[in-house]
Formats: sequence, C-alpha cells, structure tokens
Amino acid sequence: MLEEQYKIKTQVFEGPLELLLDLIEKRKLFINDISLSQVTDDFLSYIKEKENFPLGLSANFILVASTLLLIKSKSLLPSIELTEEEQGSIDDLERRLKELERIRELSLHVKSLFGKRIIFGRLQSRERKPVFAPDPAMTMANIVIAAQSVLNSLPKKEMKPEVTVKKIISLEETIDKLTARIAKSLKLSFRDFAGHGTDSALNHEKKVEVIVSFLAMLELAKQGIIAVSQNDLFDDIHMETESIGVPKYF
Amino acid sequence: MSGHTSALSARIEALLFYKAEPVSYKKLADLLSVSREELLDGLNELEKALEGRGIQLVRNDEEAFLGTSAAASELIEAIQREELSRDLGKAGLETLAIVLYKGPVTRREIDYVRGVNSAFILRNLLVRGLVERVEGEGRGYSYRPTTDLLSFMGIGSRSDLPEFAAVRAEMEKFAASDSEGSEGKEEKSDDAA
Amino acid sequence: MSGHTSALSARIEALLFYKAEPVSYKKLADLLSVSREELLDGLNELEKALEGRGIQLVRNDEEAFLGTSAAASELIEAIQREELSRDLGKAGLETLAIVLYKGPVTRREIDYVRGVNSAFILRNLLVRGLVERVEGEGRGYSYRPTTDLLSFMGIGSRSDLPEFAAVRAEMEKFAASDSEGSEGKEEKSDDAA
Repeated sequence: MLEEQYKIKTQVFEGPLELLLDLIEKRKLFINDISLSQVTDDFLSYIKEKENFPLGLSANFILVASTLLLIKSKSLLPSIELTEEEQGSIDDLERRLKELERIRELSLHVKSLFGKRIIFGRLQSRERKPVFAPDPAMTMANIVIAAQSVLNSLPKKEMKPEVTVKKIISLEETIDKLTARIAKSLKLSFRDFAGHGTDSALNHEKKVEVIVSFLAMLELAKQGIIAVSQNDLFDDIHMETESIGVPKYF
Repeated sequence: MSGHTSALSARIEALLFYKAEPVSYKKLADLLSVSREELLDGLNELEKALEGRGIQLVRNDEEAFLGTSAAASELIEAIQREELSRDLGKAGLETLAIVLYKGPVTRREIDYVRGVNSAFILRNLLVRGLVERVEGEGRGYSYRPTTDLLSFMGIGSRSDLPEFAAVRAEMEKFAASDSEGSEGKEEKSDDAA
Repeated sequence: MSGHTSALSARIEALLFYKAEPVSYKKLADLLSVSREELLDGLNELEKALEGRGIQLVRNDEEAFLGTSAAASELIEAIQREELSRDLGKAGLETLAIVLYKGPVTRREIDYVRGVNSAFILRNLLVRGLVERVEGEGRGYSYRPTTDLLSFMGIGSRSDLPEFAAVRAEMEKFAASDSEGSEGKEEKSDDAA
C-alpha cells in the first residue's frame, strides 16, 4: 500500500458535451438536429487532432461522435431508417445539450455573485481560553485506525480505462485500413469489415470498433472517395468505389 | 428576563453568535429544546429581526449560520487578512451551478449533465468547503451547497439565487415528462472519487 | 444598499461582530471614517437596536465589544459543556491523527489530505486544548498536538506512534502532490485571531 502511486488529474478537460455546445454556440445556432449535423465535422476533426485524451474520456467522445454520425448520415441520406434506440440516443443527446446550456446560463449568475459581497463569519475569539477536554475515544488504537482510514481514502491512480483505450483503434488507422481494403475489393460489406457475425450480441470492444469503422467510412464518404448505399432496410451498408481520386459530393 | 422567557429568535441568535460556525437544525433544536417546526419559525423570525442590521442569517437545507451582512462586505473585506480565492474556472462554476440549483445531487447526476467525470472538480470544491457531501437516499452520497458557499455569494439562502424558483419549476416539469429516467443511458462514471 | 449607505449602527455591529474582541473607540472611528461623536451616537443607536435581542453591546470608556445577552447565559453555558464533552467522531479522530502523524501541518494540508474542509473541526480541537496553533514558515498557521494530548495518550515522543515513519511519509507524499493554486480558501483564514 505504501508503494501505491498517487496521481490526480490536475487538468480539467472538457467533455464531449461541452465541446459540442462550444461548437454550436460559436456558430450561434440553436440546439437541434440541423445544427448538430452542421457541427459534426468540426467535432470529428477535434477528436482527430486531440490524440492524447485522458484515459476514459476518449470512449465518451467516441460515443457522442457515433450519435453525431447518425444525425449526419440521416441528413446526408434521409432514406436511412433509424431504429428506436438510435432515435432515442439522438433525442437524449439534444436534451442533455439543452440542459448543459441552461446550466451554463446559470453558472453566469454564480460567477457574478461569487466573492462579490461576502458574508463573513466571526473571527475566532481570543477571549476564550482552551480547556483540555479529551474524548475517551482518543486511544492509540483508534488513532491508528483513523490514520489508516485517511490513507485508504486518498485518491488512487486511476487504472481501468487503459483497457478501454487499447480497444479503440485510432481513426486514422481505421481509415487507412478501410482505404486499403477498398482498393482491393470493389464491393465490401460494412458488416464484414467490422469483423463480427450476424448473430452474436456485440460486446463493448466490438461496438467501439464498429463505431470507429462507421466513423471512418463516413469520413471517406464525405471526401467523396466512396459512395454509400444501402440496399435494404435491415441489410448491410455496402461500400463501393465510385472513382477513386475524383471527389464526389452528395 | 431569564433565558427561558426571552424570545426563541433571540436565543437562536445568541447561540449562533456564540458558536460562530454553521449549526445543524437538529443540534439547534436539541440545545434549545424546541421542535424542528418551532425552530424554523424562530429562524424566520430572526431573519426578519435582522433586516437592515449589520449581521444576517445564512441557511442551507440543514444548517444555519450567522455572519456579517452582505451590505457590510466592503467594510469587513478591507480589514480581513484571509486570502480569498475567487478563482473557480468554468468547470467549477458549472458544477457549483448544478449543486446550487439542483442539489442535493449525486455525482452521477453531475457527471451526466456535464458529460464528463466530475470527481476531480468535486474534490476541489469539497476541500474548499464550498460543497459538502450528505448521505443520499440510496447508496452513495449527494452533494449540496454549504453555508460557506452561500456566504461567499452574499446570499442568505438558495432561494435568493437569480431565477431559482423558475429553475426548480423547470426541473419538476422536466422530471415529470421524463419519468422513465435518463439515468439508465448515463455515461460511465466509475472512476473512483 | 452598499456598505456606505447602510446605517452607521449596522456598520458598527458588523465590525464588532466580525472582530470578536473589544475594539477601541479610536480604532472604530478610524475604520468607519467617522468622528468620535458620530461613533458614540452610532453606539447608542446600536445599543437600542439590540434591546431584546440575543446579543448586546458591552462598553467602557474606551472600548466596545459585542457579546451574548445576559438572558442567554444559561444557554451559553450549556453549549460550552456540550462542546467540550461531544464525541470527536470519525472526522475529529482523523484530523487528530493527521496532526499527530504529520504535525506541524497547515490547514490547507489537512484539508487536502482529508479531501474535505476541516475549518470547523480544527476549531473544536483548538477549543478543547487538543491541538494548538503555531506560526508557520510562510504565511498562515500550522497545527500541532498539545503536550496535554500527548501525555493523555501516553506518547513520550511521536516516534512512539505505530508505524510513525511510514504513515508520515505517505501523508507527506500525497500532500506534496497538491498543485499550487488549485485549492481555494487559504490558511490564515477565518480562524486567524
């Protein structure tokens, strides 16, 4: 226990919601699916620039990014039918943004009051002389227990997010992989690419991979390298090269 | 005029004056041998008696505190030697706004609203004595504003906050329309505080 | 209602309340930027305003002081007894343990190691003669155990404390990680006399 490393994050990082709200406010937009699809690109490029998120935070960013991509792809391809769950996560994101926006407004009140007209307590009176008044609980044993309890509740180095991060492949890497595979085969099932079957419930890392892949795909789609088409409502999304190198916009 | 015949508000005043720190309603009621209801009446009465005076009452949900009036803040600030840190930063301000307007509130709820882990910022606010932890209903803690925080903002209670009533009304409306709970879809906030 | 427009009696009240000790007329007049005559008028006014309240003005020819009203004396004695006999509780014991193992230690360090504000707990430990304040290196005070405490616990030297070196080292290591300026209210704080 004495060897435990302590590490407290001394920097306060903005979370994905804060970032999104910043982006929307910068453009003076209201919070809705239109504004969200407009800032999706900014959001993605921010993630790409910031390689070194604190552990654990990147997962949150990726999750928000995936919701944004749903919104964006819906705006690109209105024919896409969203599942109830997908629509739910979009609504949820909008609601949370509105709540955060409200909190930001309220935090301005806090700022305008804090430390301006302070109500002061009394100083400690010198008139009062201390009287030695021990508590029978002050035994050596109890003091040792108390000291241990202090040590035990010191914040510990955060360990677990490392696992999460390992599973999140960087965006670039995925784009590279995707590009290489697209070059080889003209027709490629998104489902195959993501590397999971049709049956099994997705575990978390797979899910993240799918999200990252999807993200990369849309990134490519945006650049006009590939076209996205969906043959069937519940079928795979198929990707095929239109004409590599010639930008094509939707 | 013996201690027993003087008005309850005067006895509360004497007690808070002497203690010079926030005293819980429970302890006040015990020391004064009155019920919680009587105590709250007495506090309201005291608040009124102090209007326009040099001292004022500060209260949160559980404690009362006597301090110099906000109107005298300049005067006292000029003679006090404490180094006052007014720096909160954006994250600190937002977290305080959540605790002030929505509290008592769990860390999960704070994380959910801010979309990011708030363990570090909360610890900082705890150390500064601006928020405090209280046992929540279920497991885990809730956070609420301290009387120190209210004092620092120059207000006698949360209801003096701008827009306070409106925000509480919004929250209730929101909670009613959202009974199936947004809780479930929460960000993971498993990092140790 | 700014500090300058509030009644003089209210400003005197705020000042005397804050100082918690007798203040000379000369000093009062200086701090309030009024003449001695105005001050005496203000004091008379304050005396009247305090009639029937829980606190009262005490003065002699040269000084004024704010104290609890005579009517509340029984109550105050009861509070004193309660303060001295109250269980220290977990928070009190933890704070005491930090002072024992790590003292002399600043309040800021105690707050930081405990992760919560310790101002009021330290006050109680001081009143009970368990810890005492010493001038620290820089600004502010440090706290250390009183000899009464050490002899009560049968500690000849602090190295008698179990695992003294190891526990102290661990506390120090953590306290050192406190990044400057991330914390709030500094030492030399409200309990500076």
